[in-house]
Amino acid sequence: MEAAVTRNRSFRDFLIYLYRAARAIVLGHAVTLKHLFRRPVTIRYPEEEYHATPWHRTYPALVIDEATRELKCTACMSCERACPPGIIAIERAQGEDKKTYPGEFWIDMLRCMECGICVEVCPFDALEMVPEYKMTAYHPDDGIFDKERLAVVVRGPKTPWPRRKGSYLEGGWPT
Amino acid sequence: MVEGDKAQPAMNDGTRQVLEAIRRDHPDWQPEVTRWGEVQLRVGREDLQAVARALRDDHGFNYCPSETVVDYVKEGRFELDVRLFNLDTGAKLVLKSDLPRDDATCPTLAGVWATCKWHEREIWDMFGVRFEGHPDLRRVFLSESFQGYPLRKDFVDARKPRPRLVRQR
Amino acid sequence: MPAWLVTLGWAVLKASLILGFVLFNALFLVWWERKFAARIQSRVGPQRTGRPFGYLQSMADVFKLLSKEDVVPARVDRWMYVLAPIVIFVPAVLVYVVVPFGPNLIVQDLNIGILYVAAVTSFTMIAIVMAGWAANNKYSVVSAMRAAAQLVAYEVPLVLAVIGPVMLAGTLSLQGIVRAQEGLWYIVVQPLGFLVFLTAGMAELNRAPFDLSEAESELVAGYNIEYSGMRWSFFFLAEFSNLVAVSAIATTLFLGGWQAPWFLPAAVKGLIPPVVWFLAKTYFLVTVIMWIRWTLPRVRIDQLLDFGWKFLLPVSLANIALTGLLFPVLVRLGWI
Amino acid sequence: MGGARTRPEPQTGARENVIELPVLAEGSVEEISGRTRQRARFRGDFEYPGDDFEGPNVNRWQYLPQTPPVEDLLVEEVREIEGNEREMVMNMGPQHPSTHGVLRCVLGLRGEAITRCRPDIGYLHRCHEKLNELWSYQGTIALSDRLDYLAAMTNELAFVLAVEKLLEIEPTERADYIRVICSELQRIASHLLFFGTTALDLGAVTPFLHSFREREAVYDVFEYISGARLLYNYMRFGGVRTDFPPGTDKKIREVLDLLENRLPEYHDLLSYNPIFAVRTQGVGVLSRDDAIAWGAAGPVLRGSGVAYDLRKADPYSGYEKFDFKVCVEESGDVWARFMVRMKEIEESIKIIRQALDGLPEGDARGQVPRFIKPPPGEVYARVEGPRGELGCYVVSDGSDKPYRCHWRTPSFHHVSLLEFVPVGHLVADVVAIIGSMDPVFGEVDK
Repeated sequence: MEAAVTRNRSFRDFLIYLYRAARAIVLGHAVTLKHLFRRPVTIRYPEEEYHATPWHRTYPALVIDEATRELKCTACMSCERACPPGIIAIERAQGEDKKTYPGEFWIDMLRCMECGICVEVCPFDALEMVPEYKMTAYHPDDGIFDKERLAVVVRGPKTPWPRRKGSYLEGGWPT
Repeated sequence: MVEGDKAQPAMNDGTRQVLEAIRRDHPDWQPEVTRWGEVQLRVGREDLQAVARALRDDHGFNYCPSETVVDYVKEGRFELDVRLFNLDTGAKLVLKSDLPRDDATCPTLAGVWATCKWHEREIWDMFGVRFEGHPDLRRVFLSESFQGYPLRKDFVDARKPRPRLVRQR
Repeated sequence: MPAWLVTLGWAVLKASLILGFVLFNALFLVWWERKFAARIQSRVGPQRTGRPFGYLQSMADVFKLLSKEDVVPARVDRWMYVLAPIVIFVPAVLVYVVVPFGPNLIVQDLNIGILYVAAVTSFTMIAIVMAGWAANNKYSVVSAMRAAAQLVAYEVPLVLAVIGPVMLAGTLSLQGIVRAQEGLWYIVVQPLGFLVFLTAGMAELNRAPFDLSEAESELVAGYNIEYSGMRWSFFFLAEFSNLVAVSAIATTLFLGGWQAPWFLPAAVKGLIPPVVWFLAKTYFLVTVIMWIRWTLPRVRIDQLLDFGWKFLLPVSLANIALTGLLFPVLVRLGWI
Repeated sequence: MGGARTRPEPQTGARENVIELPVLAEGSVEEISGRTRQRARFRGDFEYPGDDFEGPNVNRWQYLPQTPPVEDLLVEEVREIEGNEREMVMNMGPQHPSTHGVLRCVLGLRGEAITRCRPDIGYLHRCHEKLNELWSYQGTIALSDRLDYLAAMTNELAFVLAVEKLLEIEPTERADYIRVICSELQRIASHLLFFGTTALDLGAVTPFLHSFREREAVYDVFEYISGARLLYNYMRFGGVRTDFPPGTDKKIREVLDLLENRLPEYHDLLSYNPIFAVRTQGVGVLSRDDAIAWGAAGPVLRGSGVAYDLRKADPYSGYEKFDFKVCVEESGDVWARFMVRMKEIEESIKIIRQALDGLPEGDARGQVPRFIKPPPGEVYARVEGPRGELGCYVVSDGSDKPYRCHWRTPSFHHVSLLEFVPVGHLVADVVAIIGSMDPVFGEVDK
């Protein structure tokens, strides 16, 4: 572009080069000066929080049916089979009414790659990716989530993944 | 997966010209056309270098995006798969060669396309195919102390398995 | 009280004042540079320690550095390794002996003040070479070699740029040069000299775009790569101390030192004490140097030397010639 | 003077609506986690390396299984250099701020001049191709994100195109447009990162943070579209995972406007700076023939004067419908590669605008079963990623997992160029050259 190598040029070219170089440097400083008066874009985390989109995928959680206050999961093992890193472990249990439910449901969040495939394959909408990104722990074992840690109530609009064709607009959009 | 008239429209002009040129100049090469409109040549490994050189010099295949090996363990062979491309005409060509599994050696293509130097290092690293005449055949990803060639289908990791969550698939 | 005791008392008092000034400077400038850089980069910068502006951040850093383990790597040249931080720090403080903060606010107004400054600041090179060599690390050796070449190349234009004001003022004493600028600051008649001085001064300081000896993207941290804790912070202290020193000398030589701007009416001049003028100008220059640092990329060593020897040196020589030619004219005009 | 904040404004009420944690058990999250841990221990389900360590109670993570000592094959080379009195060996990396990850370059130095350079890679090797053989096709999409993690969309696209060819299905037209928009946004994001890291390698910190600020804006769009910021898992066989949420069009256009405003600032700040010019012009010259022979691709190839762009040369996903030009520079130096990328940002903006204008209605998700078993066969599909030709070679044996999956990753070949390009330059130029190759070690080491 403009700024060029100065070797083997006439003195006049050198002066032109000098002018261009000086102008470019001044322009660069003008940009930085302009930024002195711009607002920072930093989010100061504990005080201000980053609001991820409601359908942000952080980890798969077990959905509780609000009407019955029970997990929607029927322990059909679809997610366990589909999970690429194989970190979901379910122990199926059977209630008195012959309905199956997950006796244990473990997700090793230390290895979870947050792909959301478990949510996609779930035939009962019993898993949801939740945008809850505060998952720090003091011990690696805390990264293994069990049924109690995973259970959430999903209220209001659902996450937009279309389980079945055309379903996602029915829940309405959180705007 | 090879041949078929319905695949012909996918072939671009450069490839068509190359196909004609090869049929004209080298009647013994037996080019085929794949479903995706590429010319496919299957050559013996002893002819590999000569064919490659001819392709580069006479047919303008100056660009080699990919060279790899597939382990067909049941058939007892490795299949060398070299993808070639002509940057000027857009012709596409696949060079295939069968390497017996019990004698996994192959003449190097590093002298034809310089990029094969690293491709072949990767193949040596992962499949243990020794490329004869390669200038710098070292493992590229794994350390030299690694035992075995991990992408071979019969590779068994002798190390103690790392513990993980309950079920192994 | 015997006379020697009085002298000693004054000396100790002055020394501690300077040391205090240097330390305070470092604390303030670390914070200031961080805040300044942050705003240029659309960030916030320090904010937690000392809310809301993080003004206690440098204090926190001091405590952190003090509490760090004193690591001496196994294969270093121990004596040089230990001495280098001291060798770099002492001359950084010594410069302030001749800096005129005000009409009477100077430790010692040496009549060869400028020469003293040039001599003392060159010590930095020895310290950097010591540190680089002692650390027994290839990166730091390369860094030391770079620093040596760089300091030799830029010492010459620096001193030559100083000659302009000296010619105009007719004295080597810094106080004398300041007094000579009562009518007009020398930056007006010496713009070229000022630019050369600032550029060469930045190179002396190892500030970007000339921070080749600690180029973190190439040499990781250069000569202080193996230093940590308090030893490392001595390099840091010296860097900021030198930064203020160079700005102060530039202020003295070209911006009228503690003099108020010459065009202001006398009544206004009397309102603000000279030392405030001096510090304001100095910190303004410091900020400009920071501004340059956070704007420009780093040059390469051969380009740096090219620039020093083939551009700055001729320009500074031309500046001297120009000054000599213009001197009678300026005197005739009554500007000096 | 309030500059535009790139973060989206908080979605009011959204988060409160969606989840409530936790509800089955009483107690705080920490308490529940603690209980979980105790029960897990009791059940003996989980174990960690070092669990069986008997000794003082120190951090057990230190006691990972020891690997046998590594014999460094470069040792011979190093000895050879050190045998020469006037040369010095310098190990640049694998832990070095400017090697873009974990590249190790063994440099032979004479003074500061490079006499030889041996790139050594593999420090981030993750058995990617082996995992491809173990995971289902669906999981492999998610895994391919991890190759070039700065351009996850294009990785997915390469794999998806390959499998679609095997399945003999065509994506819907809307999905094609969405794919184009996503790949071009990804290209912008990746090139913005390149701009920043190149500036950082050359010692300018400010452009780095400026470009990351704009990159975050692009990632905000990705988060809005796909629910993730970096690794999207968005492409699907026959379409994409979800259609654009309402308002995506506006969001993307806002980002494009922002970029068009900020690009001149970048040029003022860095591109036209004389120091930047002398640091990059004539440095690391890669001749046209070398670039072709060594398999360089993308901006590195185009910087050497080869007008080769897969979007034109072998169009996929309907790129032939868009009007854009292939950016070429003749000089083949760091400057050329830099300028090619900066121009490509502008071209990408043009493509995205066209695609948004022409975005057809319809289904974005094809009617493809979730679990697929492609017929036996093999296919090589390639896309023009931000770093160049990204090829995916898939062999299917009719099962639900790829029989073999080979990735042709451009960065791998760009790293191989380091064997000869830096020779004769100075140490400071090596970082500029590495930066101009823009390797991503996720895809170099696979």
